[in-house]
Amino acid sequence: MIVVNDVSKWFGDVVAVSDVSFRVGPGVTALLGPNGAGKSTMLRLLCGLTTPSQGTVRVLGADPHGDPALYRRVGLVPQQEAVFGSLSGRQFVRLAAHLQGLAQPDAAAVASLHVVELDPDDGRPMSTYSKGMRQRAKVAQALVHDPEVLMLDEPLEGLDPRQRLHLIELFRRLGSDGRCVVVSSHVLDEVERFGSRVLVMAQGRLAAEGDFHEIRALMDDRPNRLRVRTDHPRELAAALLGADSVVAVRLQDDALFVDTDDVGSFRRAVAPAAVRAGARLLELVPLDDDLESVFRYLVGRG
Amino acid sequence: MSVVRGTVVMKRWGATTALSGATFTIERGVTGLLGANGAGKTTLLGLVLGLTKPDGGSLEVLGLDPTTAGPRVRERIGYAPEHDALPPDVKAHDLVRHLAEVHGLPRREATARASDALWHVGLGEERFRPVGTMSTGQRQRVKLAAALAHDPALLLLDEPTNGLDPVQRESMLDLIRRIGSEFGIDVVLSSHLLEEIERVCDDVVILSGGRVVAAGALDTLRRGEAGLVVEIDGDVEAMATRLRAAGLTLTVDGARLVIDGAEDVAADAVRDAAVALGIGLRRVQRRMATLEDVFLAAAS
Amino acid sequence: MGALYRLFLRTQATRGRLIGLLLLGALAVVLGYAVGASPSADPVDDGTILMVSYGLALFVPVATLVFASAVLGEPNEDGTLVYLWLKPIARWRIVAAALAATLTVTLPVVVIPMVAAAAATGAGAPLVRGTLAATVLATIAYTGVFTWLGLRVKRALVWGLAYILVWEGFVARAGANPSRLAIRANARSLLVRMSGGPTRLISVSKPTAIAIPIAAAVLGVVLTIRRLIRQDVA
Amino acid sequence: MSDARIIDQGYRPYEGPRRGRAGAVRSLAWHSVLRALGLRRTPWAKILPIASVVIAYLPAAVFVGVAVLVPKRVRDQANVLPTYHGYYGFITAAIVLFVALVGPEVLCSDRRNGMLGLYLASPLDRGSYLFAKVLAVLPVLGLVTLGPPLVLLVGLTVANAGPEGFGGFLLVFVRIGAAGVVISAAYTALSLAASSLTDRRAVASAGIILTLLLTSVATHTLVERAGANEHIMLLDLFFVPFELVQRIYGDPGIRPSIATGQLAAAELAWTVGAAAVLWWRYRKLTITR
Repeated sequence: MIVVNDVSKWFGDVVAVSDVSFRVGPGVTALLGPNGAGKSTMLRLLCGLTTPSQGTVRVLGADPHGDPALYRRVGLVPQQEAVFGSLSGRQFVRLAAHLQGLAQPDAAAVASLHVVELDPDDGRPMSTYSKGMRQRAKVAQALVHDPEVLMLDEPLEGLDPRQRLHLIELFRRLGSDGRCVVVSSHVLDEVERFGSRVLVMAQGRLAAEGDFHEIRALMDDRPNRLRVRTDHPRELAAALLGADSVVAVRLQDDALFVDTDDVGSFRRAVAPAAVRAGARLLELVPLDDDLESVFRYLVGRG
Repeated sequence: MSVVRGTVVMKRWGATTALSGATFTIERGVTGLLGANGAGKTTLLGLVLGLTKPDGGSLEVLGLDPTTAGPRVRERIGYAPEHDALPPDVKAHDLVRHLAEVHGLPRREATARASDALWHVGLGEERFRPVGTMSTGQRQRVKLAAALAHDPALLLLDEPTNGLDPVQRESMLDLIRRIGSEFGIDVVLSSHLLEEIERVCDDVVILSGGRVVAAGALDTLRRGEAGLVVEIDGDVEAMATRLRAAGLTLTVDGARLVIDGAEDVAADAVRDAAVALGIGLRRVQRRMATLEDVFLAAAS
Repeated sequence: MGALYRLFLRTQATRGRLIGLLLLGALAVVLGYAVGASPSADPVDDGTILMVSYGLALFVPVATLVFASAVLGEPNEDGTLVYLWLKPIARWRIVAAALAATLTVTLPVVVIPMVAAAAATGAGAPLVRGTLAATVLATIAYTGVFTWLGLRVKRALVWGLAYILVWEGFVARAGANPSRLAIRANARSLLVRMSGGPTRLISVSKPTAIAIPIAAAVLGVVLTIRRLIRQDVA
Repeated sequence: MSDARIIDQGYRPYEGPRRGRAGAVRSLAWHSVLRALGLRRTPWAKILPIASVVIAYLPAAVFVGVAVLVPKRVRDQANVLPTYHGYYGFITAAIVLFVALVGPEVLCSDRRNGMLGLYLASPLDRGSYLFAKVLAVLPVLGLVTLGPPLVLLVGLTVANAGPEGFGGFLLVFVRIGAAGVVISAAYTALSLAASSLTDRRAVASAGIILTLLLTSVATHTLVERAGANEHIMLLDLFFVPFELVQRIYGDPGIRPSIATGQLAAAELAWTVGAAAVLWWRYRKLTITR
């Protein structure tokens, strides 16, 4: 649904995006990267809010910058907080519905406001809204015309835990029923709940693409680290070193930290080793196969 | 002696009731302040700072009553607000020194402590650059340094990781943990990111509808019934039937097995069953409720 | 495009702008009354000079600048333009709605005090008719130009004021040919021809005085549409 | 025993004395003075304040120079030296520019860049915050209202062209003081009140200049051209303070028909009214939303 070929973008002599290519299909894809990695620029390129200096961007087969008709099928939750302060939430969403050419703009607006749990009859202007309410109004205006492609730039900012859960569930559902949802967010444990497909950018380049578990598996230069608690730490440590998948074991405040370069065989080896050592396996916890670790290895310093 | 003590605190803004009888204490160390939007968190912070007066009940902060000894209380509090707006053309070091002076430090001491505070939050020579030229991450650190420079007894942080990317977020959370432990400054962290609160806070206060619905040490709050959560690399059903045969009661939740009863008995059974079936073990962990479960249960 | 028109009306007619410009308008009427009530002043000549100096040279361009530079300039700068731009509507429709709303707000705020001031001078119908025609024409021309300026540059108010005071101030007085380039000179010539005021103020023929402002307006609109199509949006 | 040691670079608590709210007011006032004068800020922010100061002091310096170089005999015939109250004509432009710059600089930017929230979370509260800001604006305005006449007075006295005897000197000195207070009070209140109405410095500055210009042009035209009652001039913020200054120096001023008492009343009304607007706006500002 989205095709990006060798796209570069520079502002003056600053390179925001350099030579990036990827495709995005239906479902939820997370666009990740440190601040200044070019994420926002990439999202704006996908929406046609700016043009690539080089390369091509196609959304649903059309050029997002030159073809306003495409916007009938695209929804965006922008990063900036500014909204039309003098309008109420309902007027703001109804305006969007109207400009999208919907038959019943007000009915669509009311429906969209219910989805984000905003009261359509609350006539107060948005200048009096809290950050969380303004954010939900922005989401409502992006959903009101039932778009096929949805771009979300930090959509959960300012929302409380319950609201975050509600919207995560909503975006996941939108992704699962065939829409293409691109989410940019810094809160990785929430991104994991959207799905596992990620695009990681760093210094304007694409650092990795795909299911982050598989990306982690590709990192064979980074042994998997697990924490093990047991009633006989030294014995279990010795037994584990016997297993050839184990590269290192460290004993620290009554827990074992085990590094393995073949996590699959280690999983099968740990129970037998425990039996041999007569040790009880109280806790076995992988420490670095979550998205946060994958991100840090790809982008962080060490 | 608790840092902050509130008894049946009431506060109304015109027609809406922001706090309807909140009773709580904030103990030493790092305390998480949680609540839905509009549950009264911001109002509570304002009351602790003595910016507004409660309509009922009483509040004691650092042993003083903020309604009468506002300035003396605020002198000992460092407050880092949620927005990261700062004067763009002022150098970070000048800004932090100025705020230290405004909190009562003499000029010479304020200059030295400003420099220390900026170094502690991890800003090197860029602390002499105008704040406007700094990244979101650096600006959040400047705000934290400004709240630390005058050696507060209590640090109020409102969503300190807002706008930070994962790597910056990680180092900010480490810094907050160090402030609560090494620096010996008590911290109240108001945030919506429960996973961060779990990583940094010793205890939490959960507000809902203007009242405290749950409070206490995180570990006690999260302690669910005894049991083990196990994820395996193979046939879940086979494992389940074998464990039931060994006399354990358990439920299967997708790829997870949730085993009730004593952890040590369950652990041994799981180990032996894995060896017997030649199945790999992905994860074995004590069953604990997440802060999210606690929050959703309390705030509903 | 009613929705867009109504939106722009709402974002334009802000309290601060209306109060400020109504004060400027009130001053015009006060000055007009002063000319009328003063025994020594010649209503037609002094009235015309007042309408041309304070009116066309200051009040009309500044009032139009305040509204026109903000209609698209403000959404472009504060980041709300994306909610209009990322919609399946032709760009010229956005500009059309913006111009219509700007004129709906600016014309009354400018024309009513100017005509009232002209009447207060006691110079009679010719000055009133001349003021009405020149003011409407100038407002339309300035609206076109300043709407484009608001989109094109940051801090359009400062650039707009510079244009009014420096460019038009200099060019408008630099003799017949160059003065054609200043909207003010054309509007002034039209007003003076209709009011019968001092002929030294006339620098262009009547058809030119009408054609140039309209051309300026059209050029402004075209540039605005082109700009809206090609520019980056926050 | 080696004398090597590692000094703990850890966090050092502060045990020393704290200066409380009074100290906070002093440091905020001093900080605001520096910002208003553009010190420790980008050169661009320094140009206007320094230009204003130059405009205000240059004439004084020139006159002192004339007094020193030109012999007394020639001076008296040409009557080139200004009267002390005449000198205020020279510094009007500088005063207006300062009034339009200082208020917005010390008030608007704090609200726009979030500093007000930080100040109110310090020992300061709204009252002491505004008090500190007034404390900052008065001396800055004094720089262009008190300074230039004092330079003139001292310069001329040194060039023995000053007032006769110590009594005369003291009289002029007191009058300069009184005049400075009269001008600074009204314009400080106006400047701060206007700056409390909007967060944007440029809009506040334009508002102040517009108000001064509008009231003076309107009242001036009505009185001159339309023969309206002279007391309308009491609405003119340009006229009232400077006319009062003339009266302080015993000069009947340009509108003798308006009694000095009425002038003083108008000055007081403007100052108190503006202060009321300022306090009303800051009292109802919501900071921690």
